[in-house]
Amino acid sequence: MNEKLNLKESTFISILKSMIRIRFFEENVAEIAKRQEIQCPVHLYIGQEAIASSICADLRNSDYVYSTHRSHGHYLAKGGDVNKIMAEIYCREEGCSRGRGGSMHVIDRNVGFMLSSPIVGGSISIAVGSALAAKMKNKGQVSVAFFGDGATDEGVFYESLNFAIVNKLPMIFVCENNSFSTHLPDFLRQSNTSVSERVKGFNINVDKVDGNNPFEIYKSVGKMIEKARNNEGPSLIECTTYRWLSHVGYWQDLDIGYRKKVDVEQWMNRCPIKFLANELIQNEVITQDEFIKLEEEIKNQINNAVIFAKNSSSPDPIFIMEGLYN
Amino acid sequence: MNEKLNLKESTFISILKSMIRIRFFEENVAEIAKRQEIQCPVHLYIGQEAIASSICADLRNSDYVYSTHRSHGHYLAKGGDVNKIMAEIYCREEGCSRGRGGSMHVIDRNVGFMLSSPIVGGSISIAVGSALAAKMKNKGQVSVAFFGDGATDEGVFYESLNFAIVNKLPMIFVCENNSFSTHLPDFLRQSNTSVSERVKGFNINVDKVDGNNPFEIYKSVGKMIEKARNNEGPSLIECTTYRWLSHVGYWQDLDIGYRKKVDVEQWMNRCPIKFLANELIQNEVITQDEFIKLEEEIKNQINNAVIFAKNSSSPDPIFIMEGLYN
Amino acid sequence: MKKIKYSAAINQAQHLVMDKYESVIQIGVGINTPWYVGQTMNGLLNRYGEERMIDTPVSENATTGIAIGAALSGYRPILTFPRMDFMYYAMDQICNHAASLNYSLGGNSPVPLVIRAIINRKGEQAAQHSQAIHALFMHIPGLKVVMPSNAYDAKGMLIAAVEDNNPVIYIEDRELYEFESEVPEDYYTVSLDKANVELEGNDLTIVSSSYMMHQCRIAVKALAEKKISVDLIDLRSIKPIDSETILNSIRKTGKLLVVDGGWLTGGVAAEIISIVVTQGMQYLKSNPVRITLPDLPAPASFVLENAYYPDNTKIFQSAISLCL
Amino acid sequence: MKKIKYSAAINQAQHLVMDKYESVIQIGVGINTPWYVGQTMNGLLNRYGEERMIDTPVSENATTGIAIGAALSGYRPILTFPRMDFMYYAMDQICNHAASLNYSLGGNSPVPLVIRAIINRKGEQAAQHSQAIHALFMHIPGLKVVMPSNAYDAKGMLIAAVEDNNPVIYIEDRELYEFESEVPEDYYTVSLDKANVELEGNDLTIVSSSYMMHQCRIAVKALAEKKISVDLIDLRSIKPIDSETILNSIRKTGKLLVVDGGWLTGGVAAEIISIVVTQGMQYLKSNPVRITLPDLPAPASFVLENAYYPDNTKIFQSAISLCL
Ligand SMILES: Cc1ncc(C[n+]2csc(CCOP(=O)(O)OP(=O)(O)O)c2C)c(N)n1
Ligand SMILES: Cc1ncc(C[n+]2csc(CCOP(=O)(O)OP(=O)(O)O)c2C)c(N)n1
Ligand SMILES: [Mg+2]
Ligand SMILES: [Mg+2]
Repeated sequence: MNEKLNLKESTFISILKSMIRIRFFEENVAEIAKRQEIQCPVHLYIGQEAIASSICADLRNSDYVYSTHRSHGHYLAKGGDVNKIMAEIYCREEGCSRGRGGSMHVIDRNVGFMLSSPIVGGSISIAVGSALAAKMKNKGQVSVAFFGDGATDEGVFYESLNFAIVNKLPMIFVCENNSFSTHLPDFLRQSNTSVSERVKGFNINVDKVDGNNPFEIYKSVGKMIEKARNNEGPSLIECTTYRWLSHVGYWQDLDIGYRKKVDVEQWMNRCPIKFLANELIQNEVITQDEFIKLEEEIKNQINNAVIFAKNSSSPDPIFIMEGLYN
Repeated sequence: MNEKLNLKESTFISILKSMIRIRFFEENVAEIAKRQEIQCPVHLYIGQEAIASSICADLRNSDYVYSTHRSHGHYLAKGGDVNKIMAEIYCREEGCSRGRGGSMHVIDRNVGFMLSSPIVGGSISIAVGSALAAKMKNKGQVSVAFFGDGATDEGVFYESLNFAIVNKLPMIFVCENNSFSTHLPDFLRQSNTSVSERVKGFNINVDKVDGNNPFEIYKSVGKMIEKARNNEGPSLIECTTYRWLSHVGYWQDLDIGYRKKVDVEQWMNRCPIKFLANELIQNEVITQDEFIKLEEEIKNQINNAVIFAKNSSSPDPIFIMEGLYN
Repeated sequence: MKKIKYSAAINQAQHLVMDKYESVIQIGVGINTPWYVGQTMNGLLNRYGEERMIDTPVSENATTGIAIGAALSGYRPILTFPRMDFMYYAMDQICNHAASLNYSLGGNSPVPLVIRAIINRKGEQAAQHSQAIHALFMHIPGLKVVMPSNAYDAKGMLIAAVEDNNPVIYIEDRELYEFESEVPEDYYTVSLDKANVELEGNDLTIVSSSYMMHQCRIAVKALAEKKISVDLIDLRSIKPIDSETILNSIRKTGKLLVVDGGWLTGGVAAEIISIVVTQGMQYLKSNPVRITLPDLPAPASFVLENAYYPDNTKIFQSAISLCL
Repeated sequence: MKKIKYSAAINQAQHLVMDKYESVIQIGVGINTPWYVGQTMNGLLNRYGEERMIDTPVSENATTGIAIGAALSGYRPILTFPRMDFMYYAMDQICNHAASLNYSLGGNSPVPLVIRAIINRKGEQAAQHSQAIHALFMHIPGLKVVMPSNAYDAKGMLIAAVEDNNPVIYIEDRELYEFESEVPEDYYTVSLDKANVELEGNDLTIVSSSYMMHQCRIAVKALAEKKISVDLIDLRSIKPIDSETILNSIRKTGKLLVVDGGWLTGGVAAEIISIVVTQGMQYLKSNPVRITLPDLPAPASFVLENAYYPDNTKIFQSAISLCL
């Protein structure tokens, strides 16, 4: 226990590791996309790493996690296999979905990462179904749905919310509010741009936190997880954040005119990794050297994942029908 | 202007007339359904007459109204042709929808009654489309969607609400909260049984009124209509009420066990027609004799409508395809 | 063997699977009231309680996703739509998710979900409350779609659907609920991919399913009196389709009449005919014929309904012309 | 005449109708960004402003209802779905409402709505971002469904669709956007219910539409070298289907190959074949053949995609076998 931070040290080292892993992973994916080594569209998570990493920090392998088109960060944070997701982005047979799904359809059931759906709002209700299952099994599992602010424009979000509350399900709704649905800013789409305020009338436990601050997120979701495990019903956490890159792909879409360079820069100054690393170093949880070593280790891991992916085989068209039925 | 009531007399006489017309109409439909003169399923409005009548009192023919499976009251209150809707319930060629639609698909575009949809939540977004049109035409029209508490369980309700607010449309959402979605009471379905409270976070002007009290409804919706006509955006009015008869059909489904006899009786004691008639008589807006005469007149009108409907012809199967395309 | 109603057979099947598998749960709008589902749910709520019999708000889209999520998490949900018309709200979950998840995720995420979809034809209920849209689901890869025509199959196929690891759209027609046939009391399954040659004959093959089978049976009796003997094939499953059984029959009779309760264009009848002529047109002695609904939303008036819904007379007449 | 791209033709059509009719408005997710709709919306926002170019939240269901409501209230909206896959969310409004409202309401409530539905095939986008589900809409009475294959038709049919008083599903394939053909600059319409005999020949009839027409054109050239002359029919509309044009061709060639970009079972190819054999099987000299996608969700890997999407080689080979 670090007294100044008043939080478990090991946890925050894990969160830091997770964030760095996601950052390097995504930077690598950006590289290979730029080099056109992959065709598969990729929605990168850079800038939002604190959210997945802090939310998943205390989740168990038996807990369920559901994700979206922007899936890589959630997958890695939940402990998904870095080789298998990299191979999937390359659409290879050794990929987590055998090359059938690509970046937007990833899975690692060993660690409770159930699926990602590229249909906006598509996985929220499915996550609630896992929460229903969890409640029936009564073994303290929780189900977590990650989704963006855009997904709250789909009616199914409200249906799902209502059902989870009425049935007091062990469900955590995690809204990553980066204020954009592709090119469209929140105020052009939403009557109340704060999701947590908008849904207060549903009588659900909500919190709104700085999505670039792992301490805030971790603390808030911790209470929610406890509530859920104690059969005290669902919660919604709204994490305000920003995506650094374009909606899809590796570039920094400043040319299209929907967002300003200064906004991006301001948010980049609020880099969640730098923030957490500084805090941990200043509070002597880790040293600068340890941090650098940690980065090296993870860099290696990601490089190896790329090698793994490239060495993986392409799916054999003879088996194209495999997996249609079970 | 009646001083005691502080409201326009003629308006409330009109509202009373409208309520009586709906009541007699529905009682007649119940009769013919009981006698199996019609096969078409009917969802009767008895008990809820104050809502449609008060909401529509100051609407113009150029204003749009949209309705649900429980359509008759809305249709008549907006000034729809009583003969044509009766003939439609009989599924006759002279019916407002030429016998193609029946009770749940009624229309009278001359008075701005656009359509009813038996799909729960099905007409709300369409109504918002008319509000969008109204805003673009900029002639002070408003669009009104009637719907039940059950319809707020459909996600499309929230999508529609959000769009109307973001675009500041001249739209009035009228939720008739009779606490039931067929057999299922609100508390088994909804995390917050008050619709107006549930949606407050959307930043919409809301009000909750006694749906059996025409004075309250009229006053509240009057302000909403004014706002809408002045381009000040949409509102939602929640009217608490109760349906006296079964969800569908003419009987009083007390046997099925989903509601108690005492509840029905209590609500019947709060009959909106008796209430308004008493108020108007006591405040000397009308006399008892005038009231009785009024009832007679309307009874006649309805009887004539039944005669009209029965004398109408059945659609000719030769023309069955007519109306498929326009 | 005891004769029981089609609706009772569905009820029996559900009692048996809920008894046998703790993992079977039920969910849907109105599943706990006879208003929506006739007698098919009798006794289930009392016996298995609200935890396993979840009557939902009208949130078809989320409810379907919830059923999928439960299916991915160890349960075998039965999701009921009291009318097929309401399924449009849930198409994203049915077609984008339930149908393709397992494939997109590499084959190890089975969705053992049964969707009971009920057709409500006639009764002056009009376009939005009368639809038979089974052909839409037939088009979606990853789904199985069955539509039993009698109590025996209704029971056996529902049990098989629950035991299957894939999403199965199980289609009932309310018009069938009162029809009786012999049904064993015990647990049995009927395969989800085999058509049934209900009657054998030599002059004509009639292929049909669900409620239209009932109309076909009447027509076939009348045809027998005219000395026309019919191979009457009950499809039972429209995805996958048992092509072999149909082609075998065509080889024998050389004539094909397809009777389907849905719309004409892009319907089941078109698919059956296509299968036959792409694989065995040489066996056909005359143009195949399809009897379906016209391409028209259901009208309300029963006078129009009578013109809209094809019946045994129409089948009889078509068969006669085909065999002349 | 100038050659322009398919996407430019759509763009031109939209400028012309928005210019001519104040009542034309546009609505949909992403209509004001080239990310979603390529170059098809160029200049429209600048010229007609946000009031007539409404970029919406991802609320496909409500947005469709809103477009219907505007259509009922004097406007002629064009509603765009940047991917057909997203239409599942809006099926209730498309199928339960837009399609049948006019009929259910007695015939005086036209819904002059155009739905631009864009197919995005290939690119390792996988099952939920690659669908071509035109066959689903073909099945729904009250809709018109068109899928132009070239820039000329794309422009003329979009204008005709906007002028039509019924809901028209106007299907584009992004693969076509870059293809050029000669297109007059002025305002013209192409009928929504006529197929186009793009090439005349005697040995074989090929019926196709949209992007698959492009593959057929390549195959037909190769076939010509093998002295096989093809009647190449571009369906253009799949609801209604121009049966007469197809049957006329079959009378001449006696052979039928249908090439469709959707799934096999219950698809457009089945319908075309059914129309031909129920009305004129006698003209066919051999079993008709269909080339479609297999009954499988789209895989991601481009290696699998190459096996999944049929191309001109497959068409060529099928045609050769048919004509041997
Ligand atoms: C049903 C549906 N409509 C539209 C899209 C296109 N689309 C992909 S991502 C996206 C925006 C999502 O925004 P948000 O949920 O906030 O997630 P973010 O991209 O910001 O992480 C849209 C509209 C889609 N994938 N699915
Ligand atoms: C999409 C859909 N699902 C289910 C139904 C069946 N249904 C008809 S009315 C109704 C309840 C509606 O309740 P509410 O909106 O409160 O209206 P009320 O009947 O109380 O007037 C239901 C579930 C339907 N018509 N449409
Ligand atoms: Mg966002
Ligand atoms: Mg209600």
